[in-house]
Amino acid sequence: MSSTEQPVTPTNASPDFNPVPDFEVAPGMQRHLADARVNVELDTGDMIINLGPQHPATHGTLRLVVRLDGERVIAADPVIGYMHRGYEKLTEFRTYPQVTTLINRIDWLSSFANEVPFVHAAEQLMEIEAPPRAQYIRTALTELSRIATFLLFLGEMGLQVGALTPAFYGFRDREHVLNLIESATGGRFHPNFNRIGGLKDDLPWGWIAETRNVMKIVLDACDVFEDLVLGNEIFQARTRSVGIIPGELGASYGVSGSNLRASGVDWDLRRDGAPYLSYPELDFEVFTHPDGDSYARYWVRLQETRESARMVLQLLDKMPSGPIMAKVARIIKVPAGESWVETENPLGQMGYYVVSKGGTGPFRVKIRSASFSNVSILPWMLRGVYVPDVVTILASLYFILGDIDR
Amino acid sequence: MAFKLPGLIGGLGITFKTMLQGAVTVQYPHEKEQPPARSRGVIALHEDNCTSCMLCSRACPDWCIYIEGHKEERPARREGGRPRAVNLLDRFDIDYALCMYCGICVEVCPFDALFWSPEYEYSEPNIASLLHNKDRLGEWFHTVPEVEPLEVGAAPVAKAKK
Amino acid sequence: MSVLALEIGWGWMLAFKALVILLIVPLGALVLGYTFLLKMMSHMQSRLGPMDPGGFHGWFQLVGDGLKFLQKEDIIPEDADRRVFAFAPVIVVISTFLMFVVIPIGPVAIVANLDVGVFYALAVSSLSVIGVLMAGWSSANKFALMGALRAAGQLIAYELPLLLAVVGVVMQAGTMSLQGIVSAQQNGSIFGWSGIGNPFIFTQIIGFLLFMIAAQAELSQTPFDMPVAESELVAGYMVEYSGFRFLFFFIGEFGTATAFAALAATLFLGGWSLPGVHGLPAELLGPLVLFVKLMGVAFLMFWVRFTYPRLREDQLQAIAWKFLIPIALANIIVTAIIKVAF
Amino acid sequence: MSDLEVLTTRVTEALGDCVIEHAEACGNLVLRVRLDSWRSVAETARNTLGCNYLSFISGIDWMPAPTVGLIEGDTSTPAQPKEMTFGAAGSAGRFQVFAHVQSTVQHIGFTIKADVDEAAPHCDSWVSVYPGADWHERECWEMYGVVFDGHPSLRHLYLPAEFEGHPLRKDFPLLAREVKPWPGLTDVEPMPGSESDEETKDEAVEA
Repeated sequence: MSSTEQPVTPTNASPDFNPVPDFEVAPGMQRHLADARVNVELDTGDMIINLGPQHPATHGTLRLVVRLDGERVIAADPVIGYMHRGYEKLTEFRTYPQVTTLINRIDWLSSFANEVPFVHAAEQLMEIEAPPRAQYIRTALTELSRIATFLLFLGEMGLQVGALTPAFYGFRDREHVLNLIESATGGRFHPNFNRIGGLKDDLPWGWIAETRNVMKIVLDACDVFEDLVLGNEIFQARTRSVGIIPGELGASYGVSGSNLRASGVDWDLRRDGAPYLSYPELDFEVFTHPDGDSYARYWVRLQETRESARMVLQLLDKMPSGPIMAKVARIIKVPAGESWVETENPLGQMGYYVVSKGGTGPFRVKIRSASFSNVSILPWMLRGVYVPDVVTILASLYFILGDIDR
Repeated sequence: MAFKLPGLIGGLGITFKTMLQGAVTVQYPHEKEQPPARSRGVIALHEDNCTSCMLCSRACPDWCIYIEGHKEERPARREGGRPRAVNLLDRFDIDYALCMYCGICVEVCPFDALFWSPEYEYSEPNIASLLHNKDRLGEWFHTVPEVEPLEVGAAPVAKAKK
Repeated sequence: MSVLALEIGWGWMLAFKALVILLIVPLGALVLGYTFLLKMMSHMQSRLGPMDPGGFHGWFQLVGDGLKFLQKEDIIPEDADRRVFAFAPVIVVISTFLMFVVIPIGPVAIVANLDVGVFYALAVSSLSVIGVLMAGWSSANKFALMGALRAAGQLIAYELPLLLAVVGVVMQAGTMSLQGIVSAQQNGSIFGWSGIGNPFIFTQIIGFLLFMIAAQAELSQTPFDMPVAESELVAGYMVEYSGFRFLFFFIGEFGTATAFAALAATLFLGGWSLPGVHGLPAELLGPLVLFVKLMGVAFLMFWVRFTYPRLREDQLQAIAWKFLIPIALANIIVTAIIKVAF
Repeated sequence: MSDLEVLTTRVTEALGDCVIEHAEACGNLVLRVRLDSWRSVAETARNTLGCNYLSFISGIDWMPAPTVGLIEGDTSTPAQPKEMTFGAAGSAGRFQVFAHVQSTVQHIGFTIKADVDEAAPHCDSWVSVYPGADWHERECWEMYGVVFDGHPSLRHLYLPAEFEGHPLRKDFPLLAREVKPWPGLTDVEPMPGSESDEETKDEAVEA
């Protein structure tokens, strides 16, 4: 079924699989209460189990210390830091051009989108602006990296709830997008393509035509995922009303991006934030879903993938000609000052608070990464869910360990 | 019951269709993909152009380029001119175990001595072998592709660089 | 075989039969594993799977894997209950071997034509869960324990629909002997037309679907693979197993899949029989016919396995008790009414 | 009146005398508030100004790094001024905590800073106002040593429990830059662009 016409609220979601009692309790806690009554009689000892740091559901090195009663989670405590590389410290020992190399590795699935806010912050401090063509190319590549990230999510989520095949489709279709990014920037995962004041290079010959073709593939892939995963009743049973984030609570935890929009908060920095890149000139829709459950998060990301593909097509049509680099001194010195730039990255709000003291490198860079805050809501979300739901929730939150640990 | 057949049956249809379509993978050792010309595979050194000016080594965020050079007296170019001092390269090593493939060294080189090559087959069983010396780096030079044309609308290349 | 039996006597015959079964299980596991796990899944996922070992499409891959497993060090966790840990995979494999005892591959080619063949096969198949429980408990691993408990819960829920789904067939055939069920299908007719005999899949389509769903759960294949559940429990009860003990589990898994596919083919598709083929030709063609039917059924099983996501444990129980069992009961009642009416 | 000025008036009026100083930094409103009002500022920001979204809480150490730019001719580390200077909205001392709050409805946001004591940095916790402050404060505590009073469990977030020191303080050395000699130091060739540069290039082409 398509959720556009018939949004499912937590109380009427899939009654057969998740019997929801009538009385009002905090969302996500209904089953917990219902089971609690049974468990008074069948009291069993708790079991503490480590999900991670090596566990297939944690995308890397997230560790969840979970206290279980049977299959039900009583409390969960995420332990992070297994991949902490200290980028905030390292940036203080690097010059501005060197920093973009580092921040490529924060969220390695959408590296290009990581570079943009940092470069933008430096440009703000230097009071220069990249030429329009550079802005368009930046926007196109940002959206491409969003598509690449989300295509992987759309497949990966299937894998986490047990379907093997969608994951391969995700990788297969993402490959086309990565090829595009590689042919333009030279790096599949770590483009390092942004320069302060513009871009390293212009696009190679034939790139625009190739991108048009790939966008068709992407749109087809979205249809496949809609039929294969989203439309699958088992998938719906596994994700509906699992891991509900109430919008207001999510916001106060700092949950952002698609996760927050899936909770009905209509907030997209591309549209609502300080104008950046070419987004003000684009015509696009922001998708929200009222449920806030795992299904809603999948749905929102699926729609956003489609929307991003449409945005890339728009950008290609409007692509202006001209230079791609503003006039910048060869040795970059950024005047003293502070700058805060936030962008809507695939995973959520990515922000850099750059403090400069006028040198060739930043004095302090506060990296506000999306996954860090997205994951910080886990202890709240995981209370009272079943072990399989833990996996569903982790998958649907969609975090990158590099983005949590920095 | 929540089971409506279309979703489940539709999924089966997709996998069946894919099964008949054939694979998209490349059987690696038998066939190889050609990476795009811009692909940052390995750094090639054109030794004749290098003046051991240390710029790349200094710009490297990882400190993975090691250069040593010495000056040598050469006879004057013109009759009666003073003898010149020429920088000769003794050592030019890139430690690919440390390299982050950012390309800053290639960009910063003022004498066109460093190039990117899309070659990627140089994995080693021993981490120390990833330190490529100047001869090894020089071998990559013949794999450096031609500069490819730019997309419509690109500004004419104003910079003389590359 | 019947010709042979006259010449070589009873004792040798038994040995021969035992040898056949000993071969059939690993061979079945190999063939199913290669065809479906390696090749069909790969192609469904837009890739080719192993291509090099053995030359032709990597046919040797699984044999090579098996040999590799045999060479590996036998690792038993320190805290494990060693004897139980070592014995568990054997039980799983034994249950698979025992299932083949009653599956006929020709008019005479059957190890033991029991009068309660169906009952025996299904009863023996559930033995494997004891092995799984032993494996999970003795591993001294929480993931394994959870996987084993899930497997036990799943078995209890799905043994019933599995049996009930077969009852319709048994009623229609009037016998619980698998040989009897096959000949009932071979010699039956659909509304007087006996061109293809009377495979019970037509009259017992509901029973067939129920049997396939329940078999999927018995085999802990997706969408009911919670005991293994890679993304949750890593590998469930198998998590501590490696080397040849893991090989046993692998053979058990795919051997049981072969057995269930053969059972389904026998119960619903007429087994080894081709309509109108009797005597020696049937004896010779039988194994081949059964193999083709078995592969067809297995294709269905694995197709579902590679397409669907996994259900949750409580959802699985809900499906079994609220959905499959009532339908199975209704199916029995309808079959009974029709049987009496006609 | 620009949007930023409207926001500035609104915020400063709502916060009243909690604000010591406010400044604009690249289109972003930066406020310095009194340390004792740190909690109440958050409450006002959330309840009165409608900033329901917590972007981050972090700290900053204004001391110039003693290890940066020490070696003469070393361009590997970026040049920094040697004396302590402060950023937007000023600071009273070495350490500051700063946070960014936003509204998902009105699409506004601003940065709040507060000066904390250098010897024993203390600060009120925001966890009761923004539950998401939990991890940010744990991070800030381990990186800067700022103790957040009222935090439910101030323990290490990234680093192992027995870790000593506060890595993001400027006097904490970056070992990676100290144990290995800088490979760029071995030669002293003139830099391109300097007077002898052209000559060098000439020779290079010929060589």
